[in-house]
Amino acid sequence: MVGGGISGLTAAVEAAEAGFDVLLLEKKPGLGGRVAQLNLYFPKLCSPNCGLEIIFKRLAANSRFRFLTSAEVIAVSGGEGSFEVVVNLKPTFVKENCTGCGRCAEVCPAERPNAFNFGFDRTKAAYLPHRLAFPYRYVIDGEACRGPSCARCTAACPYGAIDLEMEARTLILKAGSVIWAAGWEPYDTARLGNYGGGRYPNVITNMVLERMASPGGPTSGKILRPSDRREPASIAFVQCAGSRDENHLRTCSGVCCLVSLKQAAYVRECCPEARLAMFYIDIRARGFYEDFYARVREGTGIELTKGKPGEIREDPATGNLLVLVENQLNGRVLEENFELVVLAAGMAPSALCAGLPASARDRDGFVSPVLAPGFYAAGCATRPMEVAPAVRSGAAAALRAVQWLGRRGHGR
Amino acid sequence: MKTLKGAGAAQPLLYDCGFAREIYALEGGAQLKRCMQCGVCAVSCPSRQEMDYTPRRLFSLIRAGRKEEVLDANTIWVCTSCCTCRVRCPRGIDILGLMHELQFYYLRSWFKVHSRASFQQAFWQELRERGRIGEAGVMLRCWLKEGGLTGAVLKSLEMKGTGLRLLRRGRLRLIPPKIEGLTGLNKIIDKALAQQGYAE
Amino acid sequence: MAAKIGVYLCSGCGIGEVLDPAGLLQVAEDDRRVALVRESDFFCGQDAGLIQGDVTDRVVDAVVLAACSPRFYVKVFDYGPGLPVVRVNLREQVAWCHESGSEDTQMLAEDALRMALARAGGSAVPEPFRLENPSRAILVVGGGLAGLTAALEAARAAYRVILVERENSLGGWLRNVYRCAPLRPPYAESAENPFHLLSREVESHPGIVVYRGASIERTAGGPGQFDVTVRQGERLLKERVGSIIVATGAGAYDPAKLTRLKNLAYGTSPNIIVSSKFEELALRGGGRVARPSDGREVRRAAFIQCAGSRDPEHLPYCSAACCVETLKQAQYLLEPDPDCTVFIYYRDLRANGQYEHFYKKVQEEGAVFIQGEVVHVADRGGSLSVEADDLSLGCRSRVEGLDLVVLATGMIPDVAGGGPEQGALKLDYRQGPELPALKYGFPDSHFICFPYETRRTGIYAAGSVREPMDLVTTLEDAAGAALKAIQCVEMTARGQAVHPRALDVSYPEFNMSRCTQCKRCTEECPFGAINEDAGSNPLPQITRCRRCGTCLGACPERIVSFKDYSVALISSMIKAIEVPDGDEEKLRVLVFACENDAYPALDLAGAAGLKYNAWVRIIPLRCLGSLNPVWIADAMSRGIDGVLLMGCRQGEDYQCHFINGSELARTRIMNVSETLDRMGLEAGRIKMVEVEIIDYTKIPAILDGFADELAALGPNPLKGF
Amino acid sequence: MRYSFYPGCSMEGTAVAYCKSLVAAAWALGLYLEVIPDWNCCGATVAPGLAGSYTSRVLAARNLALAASRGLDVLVGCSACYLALSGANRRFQEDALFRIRAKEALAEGGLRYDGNLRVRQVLEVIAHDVGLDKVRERVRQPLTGLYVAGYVGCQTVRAVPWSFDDPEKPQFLEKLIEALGAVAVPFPAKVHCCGGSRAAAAPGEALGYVKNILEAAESAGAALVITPCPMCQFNLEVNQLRINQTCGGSFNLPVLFFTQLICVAFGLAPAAGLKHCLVPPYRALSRFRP
Repeated sequence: MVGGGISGLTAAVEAAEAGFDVLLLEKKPGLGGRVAQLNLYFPKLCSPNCGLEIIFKRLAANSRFRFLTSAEVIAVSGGEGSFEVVVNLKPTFVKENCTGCGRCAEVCPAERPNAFNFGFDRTKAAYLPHRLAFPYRYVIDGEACRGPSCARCTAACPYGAIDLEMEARTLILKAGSVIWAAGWEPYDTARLGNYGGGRYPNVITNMVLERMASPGGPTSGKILRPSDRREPASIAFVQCAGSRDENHLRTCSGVCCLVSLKQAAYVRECCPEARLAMFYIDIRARGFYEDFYARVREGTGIELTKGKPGEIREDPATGNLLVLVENQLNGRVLEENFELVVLAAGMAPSALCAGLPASARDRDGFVSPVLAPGFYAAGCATRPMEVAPAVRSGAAAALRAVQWLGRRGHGR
Repeated sequence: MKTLKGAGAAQPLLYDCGFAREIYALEGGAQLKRCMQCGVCAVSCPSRQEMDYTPRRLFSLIRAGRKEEVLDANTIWVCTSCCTCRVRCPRGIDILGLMHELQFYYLRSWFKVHSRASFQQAFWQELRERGRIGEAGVMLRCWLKEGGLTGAVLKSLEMKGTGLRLLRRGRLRLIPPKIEGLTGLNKIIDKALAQQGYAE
Repeated sequence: MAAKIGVYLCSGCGIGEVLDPAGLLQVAEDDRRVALVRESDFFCGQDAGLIQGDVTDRVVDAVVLAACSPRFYVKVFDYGPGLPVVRVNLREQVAWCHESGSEDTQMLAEDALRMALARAGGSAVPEPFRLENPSRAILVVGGGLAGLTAALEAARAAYRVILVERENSLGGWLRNVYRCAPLRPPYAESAENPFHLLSREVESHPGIVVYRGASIERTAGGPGQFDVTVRQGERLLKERVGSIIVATGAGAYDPAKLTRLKNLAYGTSPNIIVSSKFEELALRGGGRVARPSDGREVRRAAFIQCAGSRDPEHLPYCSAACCVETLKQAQYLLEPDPDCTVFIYYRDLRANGQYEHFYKKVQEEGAVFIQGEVVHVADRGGSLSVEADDLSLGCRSRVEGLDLVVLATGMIPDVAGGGPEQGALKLDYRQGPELPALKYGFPDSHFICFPYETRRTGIYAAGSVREPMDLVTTLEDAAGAALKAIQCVEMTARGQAVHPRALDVSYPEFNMSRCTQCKRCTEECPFGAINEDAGSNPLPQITRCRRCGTCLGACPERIVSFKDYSVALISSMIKAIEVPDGDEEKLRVLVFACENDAYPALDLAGAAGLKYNAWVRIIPLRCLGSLNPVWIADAMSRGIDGVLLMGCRQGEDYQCHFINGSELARTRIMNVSETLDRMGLEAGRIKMVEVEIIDYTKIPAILDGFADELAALGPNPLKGF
Repeated sequence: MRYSFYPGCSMEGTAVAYCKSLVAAAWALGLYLEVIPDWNCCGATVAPGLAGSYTSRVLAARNLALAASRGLDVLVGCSACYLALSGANRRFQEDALFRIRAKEALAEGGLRYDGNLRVRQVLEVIAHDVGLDKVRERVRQPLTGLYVAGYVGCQTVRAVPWSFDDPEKPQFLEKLIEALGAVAVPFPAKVHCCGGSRAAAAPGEALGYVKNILEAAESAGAALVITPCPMCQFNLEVNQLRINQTCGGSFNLPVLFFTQLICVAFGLAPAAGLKHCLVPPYRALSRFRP
């Protein structure tokens, strides 16, 4: 299993419970992937941690499941029944016998921007990936750490779990089949110059808003404008920020409409007076999500405007943003002022790994669910999707991966 | 912003795809089919305040076959060729190219000179006659077209200051040279025009 | 029952700095079941061998480990099936969230240890429930795209599959479909209908038995031993299977009801048709579409989206696939003849994901997309017209001279094949013959995180029977369901529970001699695991059981017990709590915490260093649905001042992994409150809150708030009795 | 490094200073330019409306055909020319049908082109082929303390988006200003349209565009404006005077080609063609003249 996000975890847990040995490789120091960063799921407005907790619980008890974190796959070779996977283990400077007591972070003098919160706050160089981290184990950021000359953490750790001399290692693993679930990256909105992405502090992405709204996030769940840490009186959600765009992501990301509606719903809870507006081309609330759309539309008083904003301008004095958009209903060009703009940044496929031939990718950078006999892909690596289909895609890939083993009587 | 004829009135606007097909057949015209009416172009245009219809609206009118409204609108003439719409169009439509193509369509099918086109026509004449453009020559031709001889004289007088300044600073060549291969160039142009099914 | 308990006191991760180990040691030594006590600050690492050694040497037959939360180091402290391990959560729920060195904190830790000892002492070792000859075969109901795919995928993993299809030939909906929307990258070209190939592969697969023209007469038993009676014509066939995939697909919205949408004029002209009819025409004409009235080839057509969908009067939901299906149908006309004129009226064009490419392709082929609401459709002498409030033009618009108008109708669930009333499974279950529905007749599940888990164990829904879905999604959905079915037969064969208590081998046992036939267990089981005999005696079907313990909570006679989870066991834990006498101003609050959400939330509060009062005593429950009201009575009579229930969110967006645990608990405590009232105790001593994991920041407010409420009520008058 | 050079018509007229300074600056940076012999007008953004985009592209392609045999990249200074030539070239390379037809048309004039050349903008060449380090090295007269607004205009960065810079928020010109030792003032109007050829067709209507840009440059504290586009330079400079005349403005903001500024910084002021300026830049540049 390459990737410890929701589809990878699902594939792992389902295959392990079906009786097959699973080894999961995750590039980051913790499992959970992108969903671990989310505040709430749509349409139930429930926390992703509820589902993750059950998955972790099932995996923690399952002797057929093993995993490596900070492990990046650099090559996959061989074929069904005899794959060889080359894995690069990045040094985390903390050994597996870390108990998660946190002494290292208490004494650590160095800091790093917290990538989990998109740099909106800082952690010590020795840090827990996040509150619900699985494994519950500290890691040390090699770039921020002052190295063996400091070593305060080594002295503080009662368990001898810190090894500042740890080096990268390369492993070669054998597998009967491989599932590729490398997931997605939020589209880099700095490329959306006309929206001021990456330039105007109060133009943020939907993922940043998720972190902000999360009780464990950088603002402890408060929605605050980055420029002045003030609660915004008006928020605009700009859809298709990079999606459905020949110049950026050619595909629709499938989820952003619902993400924005969801965000409108929870923002309404904490900012009851704020003006909420959403600018869109089509509201793609397919299936039963239509109910959710109707509920949010009626329950939040969000102003829905059909029209893709052409430009967002900042008033440098106030940090407020002028959104320029043609309202398709009356053809008028609106120039509306907002205190915060949330760009619904689309889903870009994760960066190419050496393990996968470039030819495996389609024009959008996604891969086919069946790459070769024994080599399958799942989740957002195959196409943009929300959590539920990613879970199903994970289960589907797990089935394909165990077919060869099943025919040989494994798992009984 | 113009209001549509018939808009809000009892008579609904009737779709007629013939005109759209003519436009689709223009060079690059088929791109217009891809428009998903998002309106980015409308906001991005620096001339949007002067436009009768935004490009988005214009395209929907073309699709509906509203030839008269489309060609009457100033939209295609106030385009500054700034490329902003083209860079931003999420469907990758060369909107700027379409505007030029619509100008071309207008001039060749309407058989009349649009007052807004005199500059273009002057430019083209100069190009055909010399192979290169001299700013002074083009402007003079343009003014001649717009206002006849008197107009041209008046306009030149009005612009005298600028012109003299430019001349003084060595930035105005009154009689630019002809290129050597002018005949060849014109042959190429004639052929290309013929290929487009259009001869001057 | 354990007689030689080993107690392992960890002082690591700050525990040793907060608590006095002597006190804990004393508690352990006071318990005569304790065989030995060991201390370390590193049982999870360096000293892990100590416990293992004691276990191997059979010095202990149960382990009580007072260290971190049971959520960690599960595998490190796993000594095999015969040896119970009870964890005392001293790290997250004591040391990290209470004052260091305080008397209250120490009392809390000691009570926690006492409760754990009671638990370890009262637990027996569960023996897995193994069927004698479990079936590993998989039944697939429905031979459409989802059913065929599921059958084939399961068979490829070497599982025997029985496929039952109502019609005489396979293919389902796709049999009447000409071509399919794109199935693979670049998602711009329509695909050949895959059903011919699939059905041929299914029919020729040696591992798949296909019953065509057949339906299910009765499904009895449970996972590993479903006894299915299949009717094929006059023949009745018996099959035993291990698990079931329901893939009966969806049907089209009833066109007759469309006639109520007057503006669409359905039924007034033969040339105003629904999309399935259009598909039939295309199939019959090999791609050429002839109009029904006169057989003339269609050259101008309009497609109208959301005919009945996204309409509170008809189908409030969106049917997910129609927009893309319409794109495909427009192509039928445009591809062979680019001069055809096609108008597509839509509200939001829902070509999600990579279908955006297909949308663009059909645009390029010349379809005219009109966003807006259709005002009316009319047929004047064979020439149709459509009038709409046209959003892109900003006014009313009209299209005339159309040959055909196609209405894109939505999907409705087709659980039965012939409509929901007919039934597909005919389950011989006390709680009804079909999969319980959540909304709109589609089967209920945790559709975000655990979409396959229906409310009937071992029966998995796949494809558009569960929700409207497109073909690409269906293909994956079916493969995933096949894995779940395989997993279920394997886990059942091992005697393990399936999701969410996967791997659990305990199961409920019924002491039938004391049963009063009150039927509460059979009614309340969320998974329909308990049938009844003619005399209303419960007939538990263990392989259907998810081990939530709802039956245990429901039974007033306390006849339901798991080996390691029973009414008596939890009661003994409650009794292990030392309640100070009434004159001391120390409240005691008993917290029943759902182990899935509330318990981790309490852990997180500790990990975040949040502080709350040390009067709480926490007992995790498998589910609040397993709460037996007796425990509340026990607590009250012990002098405990209040009981707090922490459970999951209820209602339409419920989060309970066992469907309705919190709801059941709420009903039960309402009944208890009346009893309390009679006893002269305030109803306010019992409270229920909904807590999600992420609500951990609210934990102190909840617990301290409840303590304040109790303080206002004064001490439990029963204290000291 | 050698390039075929396409000057374009303005470089013979209103933008003569661009031509002079470009050649001098290029030479100093080791770029050797060979003017395409007998080049013709590219058609700019005007010919397409009159003769159709197809004909217009063919006529632009004549220049590429003239340069084809040398196989060198075609360097273009004028943004409108760059738009026209790169557009025509792209068609040659990507559109088979266009290529066949256009070759036919070119053959009428005895010419042939297969799409083998690259069309390059001067700034792009400086960014990719030269590099700012080399520019920095070559500076003899650092423009310390000179506040410059880098007006990029439209077509330079938008003709071929992302070829060397972000089409929405270009940075390169500012980096170049800094490389010359000057201060690039924050200039939000740097990609706002100057009105383009509308300034010629309908002069009155175009004044507004220019006014906003000039005001933005002034309020940013710029002592002068530089641009890579002849049309922008012309509009900004000439209309500045017209605004002063007709609307009572008091703008006095020199508008130079960026190559002129390079020449000054390189100590090649005589070659910068400053004498062609209508708004004299001498006061702003007085400190930097040898």
